[in-house]
Amino acid sequence: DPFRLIVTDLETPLVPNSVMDLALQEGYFDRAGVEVELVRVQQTPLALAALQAGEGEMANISVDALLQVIARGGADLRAVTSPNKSLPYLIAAAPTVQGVEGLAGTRFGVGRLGSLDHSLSMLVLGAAGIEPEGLDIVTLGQPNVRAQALLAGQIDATTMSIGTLLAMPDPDAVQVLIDVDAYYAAAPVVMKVNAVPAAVLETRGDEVEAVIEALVLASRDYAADGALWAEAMARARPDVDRADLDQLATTYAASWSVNGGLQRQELEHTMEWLAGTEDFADLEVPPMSQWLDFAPLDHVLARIGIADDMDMDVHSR
Amino acid sequence: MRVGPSEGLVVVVARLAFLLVLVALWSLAAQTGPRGIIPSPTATWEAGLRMWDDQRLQRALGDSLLVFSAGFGAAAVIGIATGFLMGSIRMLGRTLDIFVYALAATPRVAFIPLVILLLGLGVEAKAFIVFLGAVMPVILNTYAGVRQSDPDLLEMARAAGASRFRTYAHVVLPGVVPFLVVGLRLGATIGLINTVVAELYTAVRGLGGLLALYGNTFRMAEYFVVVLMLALIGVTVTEGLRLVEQRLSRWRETV
Amino acid sequence: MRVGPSEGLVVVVARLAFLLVLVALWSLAAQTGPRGIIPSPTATWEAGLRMWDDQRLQRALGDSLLVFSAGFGAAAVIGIATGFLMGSIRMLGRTLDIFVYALAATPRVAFIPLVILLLGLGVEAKAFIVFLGAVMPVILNTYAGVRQSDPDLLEMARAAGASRFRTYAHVVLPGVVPFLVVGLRLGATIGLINTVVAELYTAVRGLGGLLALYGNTFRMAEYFVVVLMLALIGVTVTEGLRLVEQRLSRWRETV
Amino acid sequence: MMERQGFAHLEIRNVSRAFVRGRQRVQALGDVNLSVRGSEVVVILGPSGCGKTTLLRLVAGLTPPDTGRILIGGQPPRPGRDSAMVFQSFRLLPWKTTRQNVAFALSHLPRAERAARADHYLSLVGLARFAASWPSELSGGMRQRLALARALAAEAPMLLMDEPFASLDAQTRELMQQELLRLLTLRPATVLFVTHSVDEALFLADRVVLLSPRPGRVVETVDLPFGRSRRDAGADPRDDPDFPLIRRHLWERLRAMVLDDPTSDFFGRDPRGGA
Amino acid sequence: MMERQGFAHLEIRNVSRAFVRGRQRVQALGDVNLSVRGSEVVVILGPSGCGKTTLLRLVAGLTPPDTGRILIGGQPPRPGRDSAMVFQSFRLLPWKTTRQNVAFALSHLPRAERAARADHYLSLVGLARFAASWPSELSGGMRQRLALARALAAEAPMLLMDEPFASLDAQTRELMQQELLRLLTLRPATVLFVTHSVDEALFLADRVVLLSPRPGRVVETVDLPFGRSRRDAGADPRDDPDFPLIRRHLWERLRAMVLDDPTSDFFGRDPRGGA
Ligand SMILES: Nc1ncnc2c1ncn2[C@@H]1O[C@H](COP(=O)(O)OP(=O)(O)OP(=O)(O)O)[C@@H](O)[C@H]1O
Ligand SMILES: Nc1ncnc2c1ncn2[C@@H]1O[C@H](COP(=O)(O)OP(=O)(O)OP(=O)(O)O)[C@@H](O)[C@H]1O
Ligand SMILES: [Mg+2]
Ligand SMILES: [Mg+2]
Repeated sequence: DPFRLIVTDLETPLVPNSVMDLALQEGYFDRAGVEVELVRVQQTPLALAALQAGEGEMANISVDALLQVIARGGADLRAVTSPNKSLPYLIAAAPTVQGVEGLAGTRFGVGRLGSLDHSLSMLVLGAAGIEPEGLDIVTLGQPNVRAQALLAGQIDATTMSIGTLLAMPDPDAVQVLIDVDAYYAAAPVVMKVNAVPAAVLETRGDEVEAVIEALVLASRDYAADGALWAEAMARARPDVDRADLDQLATTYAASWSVNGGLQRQELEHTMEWLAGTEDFADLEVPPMSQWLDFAPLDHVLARIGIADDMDMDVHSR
Repeated sequence: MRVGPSEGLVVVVARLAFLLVLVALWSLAAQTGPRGIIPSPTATWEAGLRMWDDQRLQRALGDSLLVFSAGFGAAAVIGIATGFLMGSIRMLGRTLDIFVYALAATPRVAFIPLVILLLGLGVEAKAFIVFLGAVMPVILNTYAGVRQSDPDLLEMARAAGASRFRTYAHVVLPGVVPFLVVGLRLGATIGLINTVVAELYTAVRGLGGLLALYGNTFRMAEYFVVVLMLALIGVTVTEGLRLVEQRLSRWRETV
Repeated sequence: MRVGPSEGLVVVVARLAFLLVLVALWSLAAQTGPRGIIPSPTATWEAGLRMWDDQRLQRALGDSLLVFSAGFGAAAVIGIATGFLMGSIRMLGRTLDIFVYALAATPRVAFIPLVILLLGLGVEAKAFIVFLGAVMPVILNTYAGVRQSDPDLLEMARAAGASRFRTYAHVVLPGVVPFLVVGLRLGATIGLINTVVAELYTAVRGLGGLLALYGNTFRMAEYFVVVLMLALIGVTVTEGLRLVEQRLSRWRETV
Repeated sequence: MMERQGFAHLEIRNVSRAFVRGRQRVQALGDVNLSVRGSEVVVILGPSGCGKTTLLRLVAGLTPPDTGRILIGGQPPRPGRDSAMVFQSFRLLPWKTTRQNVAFALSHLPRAERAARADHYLSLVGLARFAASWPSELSGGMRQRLALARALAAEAPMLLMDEPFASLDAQTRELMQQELLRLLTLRPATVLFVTHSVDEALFLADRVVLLSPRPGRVVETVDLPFGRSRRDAGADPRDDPDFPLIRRHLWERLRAMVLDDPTSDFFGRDPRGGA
Repeated sequence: MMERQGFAHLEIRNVSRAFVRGRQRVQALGDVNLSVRGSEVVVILGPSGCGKTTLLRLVAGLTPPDTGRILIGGQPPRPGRDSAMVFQSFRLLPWKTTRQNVAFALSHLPRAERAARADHYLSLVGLARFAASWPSELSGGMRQRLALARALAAEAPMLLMDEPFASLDAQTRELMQQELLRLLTLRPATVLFVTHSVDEALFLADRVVLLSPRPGRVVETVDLPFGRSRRDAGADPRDDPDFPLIRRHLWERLRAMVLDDPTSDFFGRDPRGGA
């Protein structure tokens, strides 16, 4: 049986998470000796349901959802790697908004109260000196609906990923108030990990390691040569301007998970921060041992060695 | 065929028995299914009490019922009128029906950008989305009902000098009632589903908002409470329509 | 009332005229609306050609049609059978109908975790979601139709020694046809919408997948192509059913 | 024969009507001519399927003729204003009670008067006790009397009656015939009356019209010397010496139409025995 | 009177039947007793609404009696097997052609035979040319003949006929009466025949049963000395010396029921003139 990897992107995304699609397209999985099939679903909850139903062996899901399920005793899952720790978010606003300060008291779109994007936005805005209490929070569900509402003038600002911004038909119709770097600096948390059911770790551990190996090797290649990524992306996404891809490649130069993306300190910080959010108000954040397993990544790194330019700290645990 | 006086009672008992079977099956599924997907009936009941106590359920219910009743009410009025027009002006019906079917087959989410643009994110937008879904079965069932009115009775009405309005009200409408009621019932159920969709895709609120919240945070007991709430509203509305239909169908021989 | 021989032609012309009006309105909306929400008709046409040329549309269409026809086919067969049973065994109908309405009012998304658990992410799961949506109007319209069969004709059939099956096939069914066809048409439109839902909420594929993809990346021209595709399937199926109905209704006086 | 001012005078000129469905074409009426004076009672006799109902529908203005013209007081017929019709198949509204069915034809009256007028005509036809019943609770004859009450209650200038007494027992039928004649003396109206009974025709008519089958044509009109308006109230036409002669004549003509007309349904049958 | 082995003997014992809807209760039949020998023709006469249709439905087994028993050959009636019925309101299937409507009652025959049998009976009632028409294309009388053909085609051991000739013109009616008698000599059957015509009753019956209205009760049975099975084929019962006496007797009884019975719809009416 092929090893089914569940992803929540509908096509190769314009972020480092693309490494999963590209590893398949460019033959990294084959070379690592594992037959991988990508299963595409819309959102993390569906990916989780699919994992639990045995419809996939590994899924790229958001950390807060993973911790929620485990905290509620809903599943026995372990994070084993993170090809793209943190999505490149930014805060975009209507052209009428006068700078970051101008955000005070405006209508701000979020997914739902207590969602990850809501918590992050408040963190980032707080760091920029905007009182979250003063904002008119509008809950809007899907990211694309938030963007459409922004375009239609129904909200004044929202958090969106750089992929969404680039996809917008008229990116100039909105202004970027807080860019990707500033956003990450204000909210340095791990958002996405690849998780596997504990049972799969036991029965198909070799394949899990082979998948991790392929992802790490691909990440290292793209970290070494951004043009390589841009070329592979041009094949996967002929609809995107090559110039945009080249520019993204430089943006992401330091964002690759060349050592598997699991850094204890970052993860602990993420857990700490999550514990303070609304969603975990009445819930214990589970200890790391219950949701994370470093062993497969360690085996891989032992085999292929550690890269030492970025994504370092982990192995020093 | 005559009907025993206790038939109503028998129906109630049979329904309760079936309900018990369903709850038992649910209980079994909760026990045997994987963790975290199906909550047990008792867990759901407790979650319901919790949500009732902290007023959450009531507030969400209020929001959703407002959206639903505005959208469904409009759908009933406009749907019946449109169905009657299409059914009685033959050319109009033949010309429009294909477009109504095309519209009915188009996923509501496809209109959401447009709706946001035109109506914003508030109650109007949501009610409109509910309306769009609920109006289809009302129009189409009314239309079909009007088209199959008894031509002999229509001719009799003409011969009796009945006005157009009188003919509709006294000859066509009573014959359409069974169609119409099914259309309204289907419209109500679709309207409820669209209430949830609307609440998810425009400003998130109400029962749809709770569904998103509990679904994304894996609180399945609370999630089930919301689902059951929706089913309950559906049952209430459709049973209400049944009473209306029963009143309008006293003339029928009980078969 | 007699009908001119060219009536069919008039209808076609009227429909085309109405279509033109719609396209003109669409064109206007595209010009006046903000960019990126409504694509122009020409942009949509070009996007359609592009998608056709690189086979994307055909593949998605193939996937979706498979899911749709499996789910809708099952809904037609099982819905008609269930509606007949409920309509003819009075106690069964009275007991079950409330649950059918409850089920119909429950958003399909609520069942998706369960469906994934039981049927996975593949075609079976998708077809089942389509089935769940499409079966409701079929059941409920059939049920209503059977319940309002002419009791005089039923008695005649008994007096003529017709078997139960013969009575259903020759007395009840023809009277139910108008109800049934509306049920099937509504079922087809709901089934199409649920095809999209299913393709979004299980493994993403087909037209639903394209819809999500283009929606998320604001490729509105492509998005509209998919929406129109869905409308077109809806029209094809419902017009096909109209032909069936017409054939079965030759006995009616043209009103 | 009193021609009264203001009563509906009916002219049927060269009227024909065919029914076409698919490839089949039935010529129901072919070139019918008939002129009925105001407040005259004309009874139409003719074999089954010869176009009597079709003729009444044309006169009521419910369906247009293929050729020819129909004029009531010089104008084309206006459905529901010039005439009231008793349909052969009753055509009751199943969702209305007996009383409501009669009141349905009385929309021109103030609401308060409708029930009173309905009740009056219901008791006339013997349905007073069933005013609140649904049609499905009535026997065949009761339904027919209800249809009769509905048409009479409209008090229209012209009555079109399509075998209005066919489902009544002989005694009730006679009662109804007498009621009809009584009503006509109180409130004269032009009547076109279809029946299958020669005796009924002779009792009710001023004039009898014989219709031949497919295409329906007027083959003969017989002015009755003992016609309704020529005899004293209560006088029995059977006492007239011409009665048996005319009766036999009509009978023979009809018999010939049924058995000897090649377009009839029973052409060439040779029944043993006869009338 | 020939009691033949194997023909349906009918026993109606103390049968009563009421209809209840809401608070209204109509006692249609009260304590009816009647015994009909196999292959006897019994004609039921009675005023409109007296329960004749209800009685036929009970005998057909279509509805159960409130009290009492109905036995055909010693067994309770089995709908569709012991009898065939001509309904007063025809009850044709509008979505079936004339031929298909007749064939509908012939499900016990092999498929190939059905059309042939249907066509035979259609031509008997004069509808051969309309075999492919829909009921909505037929005239009232043609519909009634279709209903008649359907019942005859079943060739059942018992025929229940509810005013089967009411919509037919006098000549066609006579033809049909003769056809019925001819069929009964070829293939005897027990017949319960409802009519409103005393003459028809005297022509067809072995025995006439008089029913009184609400509650319907058998008030008299008259054995006809010139009954169908006692006279020679083709003989006219009107030639019998008893004919006018019996006719007048029946007429008077019926008249009394319509006018003098307090439960009748026309109690106390005083019509001028009479039969
Ligand atoms: N709607 C119709 N469609 C087709 N044919 C029709 C229609 N109405 C009447 N006909 C045909 O026209 C002819 C005359 O019909 P009509 O009902 O006028 O007869 P009628 O004289 O009233 O007969 P009856 O005494 O049996 O009621 C019949 O042959 C009938 O088949
Ligand atoms: N389904 C019913 N519901 C209520 N009352 C009924 C029903 N059927 C018949 N009746 C009543 O029973 C009585 C007898 O009806 P039935 O039809 O047997 O009369 P009938 O002798 O056939 O009369 P007709 O000669 O007018 O056809 C009537 O008073 C009628 O109102
Ligand atoms: Mg007629
Ligand atoms: Mg009767």
